[in-house]
Amino acid sequence: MSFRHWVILLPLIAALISCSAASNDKPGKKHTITIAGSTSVMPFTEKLAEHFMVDHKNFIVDVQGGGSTAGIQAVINNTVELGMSSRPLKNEEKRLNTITICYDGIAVVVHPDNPVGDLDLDRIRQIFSGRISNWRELGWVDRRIDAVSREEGSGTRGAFEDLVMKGNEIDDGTMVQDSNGSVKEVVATDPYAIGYISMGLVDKKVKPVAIAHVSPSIKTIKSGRYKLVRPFLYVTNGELDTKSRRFVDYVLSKEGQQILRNEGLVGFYD
Amino acid sequence: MIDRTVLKEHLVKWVLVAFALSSLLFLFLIFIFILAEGLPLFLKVGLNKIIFGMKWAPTKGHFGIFPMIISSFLVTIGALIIGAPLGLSCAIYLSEYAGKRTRMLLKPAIELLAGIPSVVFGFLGVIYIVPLVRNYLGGSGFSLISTCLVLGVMILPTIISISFDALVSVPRTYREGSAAMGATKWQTIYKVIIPSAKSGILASFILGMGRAIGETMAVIMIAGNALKIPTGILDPLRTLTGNIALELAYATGDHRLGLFSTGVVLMVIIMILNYIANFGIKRKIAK
Amino acid sequence: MRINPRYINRLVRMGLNVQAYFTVGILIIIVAIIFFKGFPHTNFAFIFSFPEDMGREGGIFPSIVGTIQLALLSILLATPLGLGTAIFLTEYTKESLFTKFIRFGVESLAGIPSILYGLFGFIFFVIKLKMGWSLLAGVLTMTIMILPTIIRTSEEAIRAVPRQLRIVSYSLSASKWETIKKVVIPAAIPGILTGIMLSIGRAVGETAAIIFTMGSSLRLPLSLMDSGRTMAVHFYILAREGISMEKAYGTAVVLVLSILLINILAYYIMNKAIARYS
Amino acid sequence: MDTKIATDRLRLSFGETEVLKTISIKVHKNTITGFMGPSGSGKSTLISVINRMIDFENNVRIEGDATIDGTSILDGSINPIELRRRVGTVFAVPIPLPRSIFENVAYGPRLKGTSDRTTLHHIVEDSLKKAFLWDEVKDRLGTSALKLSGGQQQRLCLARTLALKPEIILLDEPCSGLDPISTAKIEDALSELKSEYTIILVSNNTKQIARISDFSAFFYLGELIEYDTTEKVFTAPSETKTEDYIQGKFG
Repeated sequence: MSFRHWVILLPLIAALISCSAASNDKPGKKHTITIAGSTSVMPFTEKLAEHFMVDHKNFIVDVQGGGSTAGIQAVINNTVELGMSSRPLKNEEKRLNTITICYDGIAVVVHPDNPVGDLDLDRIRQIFSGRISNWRELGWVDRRIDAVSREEGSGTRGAFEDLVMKGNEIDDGTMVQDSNGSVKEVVATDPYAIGYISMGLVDKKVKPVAIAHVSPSIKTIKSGRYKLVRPFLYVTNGELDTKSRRFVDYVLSKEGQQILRNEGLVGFYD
Repeated sequence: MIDRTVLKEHLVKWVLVAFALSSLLFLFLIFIFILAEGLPLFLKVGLNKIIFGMKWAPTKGHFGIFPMIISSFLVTIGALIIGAPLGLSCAIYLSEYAGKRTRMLLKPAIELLAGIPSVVFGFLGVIYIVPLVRNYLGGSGFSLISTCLVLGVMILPTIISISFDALVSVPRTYREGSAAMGATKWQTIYKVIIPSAKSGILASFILGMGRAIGETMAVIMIAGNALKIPTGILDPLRTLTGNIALELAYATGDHRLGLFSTGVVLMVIIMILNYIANFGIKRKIAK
Repeated sequence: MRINPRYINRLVRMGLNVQAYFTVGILIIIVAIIFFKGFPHTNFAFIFSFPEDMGREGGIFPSIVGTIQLALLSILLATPLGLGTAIFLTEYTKESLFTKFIRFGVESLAGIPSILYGLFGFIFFVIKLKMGWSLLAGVLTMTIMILPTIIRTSEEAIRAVPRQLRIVSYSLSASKWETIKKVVIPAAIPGILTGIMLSIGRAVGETAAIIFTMGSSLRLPLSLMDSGRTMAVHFYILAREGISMEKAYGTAVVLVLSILLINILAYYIMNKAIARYS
Repeated sequence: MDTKIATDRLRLSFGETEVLKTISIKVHKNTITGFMGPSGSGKSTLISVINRMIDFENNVRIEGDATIDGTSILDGSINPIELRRRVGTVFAVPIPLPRSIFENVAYGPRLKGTSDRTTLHHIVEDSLKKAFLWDEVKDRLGTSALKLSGGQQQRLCLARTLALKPEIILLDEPCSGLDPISTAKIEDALSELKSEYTIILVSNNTKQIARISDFSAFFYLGELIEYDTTEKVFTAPSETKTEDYIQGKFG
């Protein structure tokens, strides 16, 4: 065989090997559960899946992002078994089943160096609608406020609009990022930024702001004093099939809920 | 025996026809699909309200993308302001001043720059350019100026390699003729070489613009993606490409159609630029 | 006041020098930053182990495999299609309005931003054809994306083959296809290969079109219907979500190194081709 | 003598321009026939009808007929590929294919389906010997044909044509770019070959035609002016144009 033939054949062989690896996997024995949707719910579902697969060796849980809407869409199309949503279903989606797995607080976050530590909902509303645009108005330096929001259609944004904006529009000059992680990253690097993210993602890189003297925490959410809370949902088309039921049962079990609690979320039973 | 070769020829021809048709089908599918998904909204909402509309809130029925069109052009022109002089001087240096060995070393090095994935540029922009702008110029750093700086670097390889080709293809006799009349090297370049390579240089700028206007991931990392038309170089902004990439995953119904309309506008702009660069200008060179 | 033109000449020369080296300096700085920051985190284990905790720990093995799968499969699809189209356009059609139309289409599509391919691929393959985020949807999208490049480079390479070679082959009783197979394609192969290498580079470096079609699952894609991440997507997510800067730099090193390698290979092939015909 | 190739009132035009004006000629078997005439006389076009390479030109209109062994070669049922196995061609400029010497010569036989290595080797050796090239290249059959000198390349092209085992060999000014020594070698080869083949030699070089051809035809502006034995044409031409051409008054 000449060199030319090899040039053509080698990639072919390599590709075949890499693809046929699947068939060596005894597909009959493995159950694959595909989950897609909200990028807010995704990291926690991934954690759950990692733990789940340790105990359930014959299961593969495939977790993908895409956003609440795309996840719900995928459930309707039956391309995934479970959808993840960080917003309540819209009217036309109501025929789907929902399973609340936990509750998540939305934390308003600023840079750790920012001395502003307490705002009320009104102030936050004014910041995001552009009526307050300088940190001096909040008792800090004379510097423009770099507000960061999520993109149109995001579940977190939807919840934030419902819970905080209450009919006021988010200003067009507000920066927009397309995931919790990137909002956090902007706030973590820009000392003059303010944004809102899922409470479970808050760590030492950003500082959560107390809202009317109530800091976001599992305790304040449980007691009902912290108001920026939304449910995390799994969505299915009709009844759960047996393999997905195994996973959902695990998520709602003591062990699963403890994992979510460790991540800073509020359990379904709390 | 004869019949077999004739048969084989026909078979091959039809296989090739099938290949050509399916790849053309593939290619036109994307054109037609984007148009088919994007145009209905223009009819429903109105061309004016989309192209000249100031408000983008697709879940509430506003589909104005005027600010993004303006922002796309702003970053593109900004990138050109940074990239064009640098790129052109680099091309002039390479074609007129550099020795053969320098050229052999620099040309591929610059072409390698074109191969570095745009996300890497975006990432370095976020890590180095954005804080620099924030600390020394003010604002959040996610801004027009940061975006232009990064895009300006990203379009350098395009500008350099295409204008280099244009400069090199200027006939030697022009240079010799000019030198024979006592012109210095710079006078020759300025008065003879650049004018005769003008079309190629212009094409390189336009193709560079095409690359800048089409860039997506690097831009959403750096631009801040605010919906307003920026009023200063430190304001954040959202481009047409950024709009699609940010909202695609979440969009349904009219919102999704709105993104396709954004895509249609983007496609039209790019095609006009390509047409100018490839057909308008190349034809001039041919003359 | 008139300044001596010789003086201007020297000044310009200096200015151009500075700008040229400044430009090259940018390249060196970019590569240097990535390598300095990334090399300490790049080692054998990093390349061959699986990511843990969303990529905060562990390696990038699945994304390397995903990248290779995506690039190879889309090249395998796009090369015959693109080469076949190029052969058809150059050898089987006469220059007409139809071919001009096709060429304009191919030319325009070559310049279309990748996000539009992502938009198309996501709605068409992922949603309308119900493929979901999958290697298949990614490969198909990438195939369409690199097709114009392959068609254009192959067409140019085939056109550059001297007409006399074809005539000689015909005179020796070769049929059209035999001539194409035995004379035209072998003579054009360096140009065709360069196009293929460029396309591989594009597939490896692409993010916008891939993230919406192949998805971003961290698992090793084992079948065409599995979702997966390429290195570029993995890097994008690590960097943008601030998951781990060390791992992001490490991924960038592997990514940039592979792109450099592909480019150097393409350059080498091209030079060989030039040497062969001059 | 047997007629190998014949044309009957053959007319050919490219678009509006008539290149061949009613040509009728009979070429005899196992002879060398020289076609001469100034450029634009139509001699090269005529041979491109015989090997059907004319198929690759655009806007061609042909009337009349051309036959080999009495069978029409312009008929639609004729397979031009099959025909070109019977009619070999050597062009003015030597154009080796960009592959080895061996593979250049083996190109035709391989196309016919011969793939056995020893058979191929025999054909290659035989053809190269007939073209007077074997001794010069026998030790480097694997090297690129592009490395040969111009004269060697032209003999390689001749060998490549011989390897097809044709009945007819058409040579279109094969020595126009060659030095006298290479020319002599090719002429020697041709003289040896005529016992097996029917050869048409197109040339502007009247001395060469006189040296090696048995019959000579003189073309001028698409017309066949004179056709007879070489001896007759060169010693007692019946047309003044022929005489002027042979004496170098134009051309």
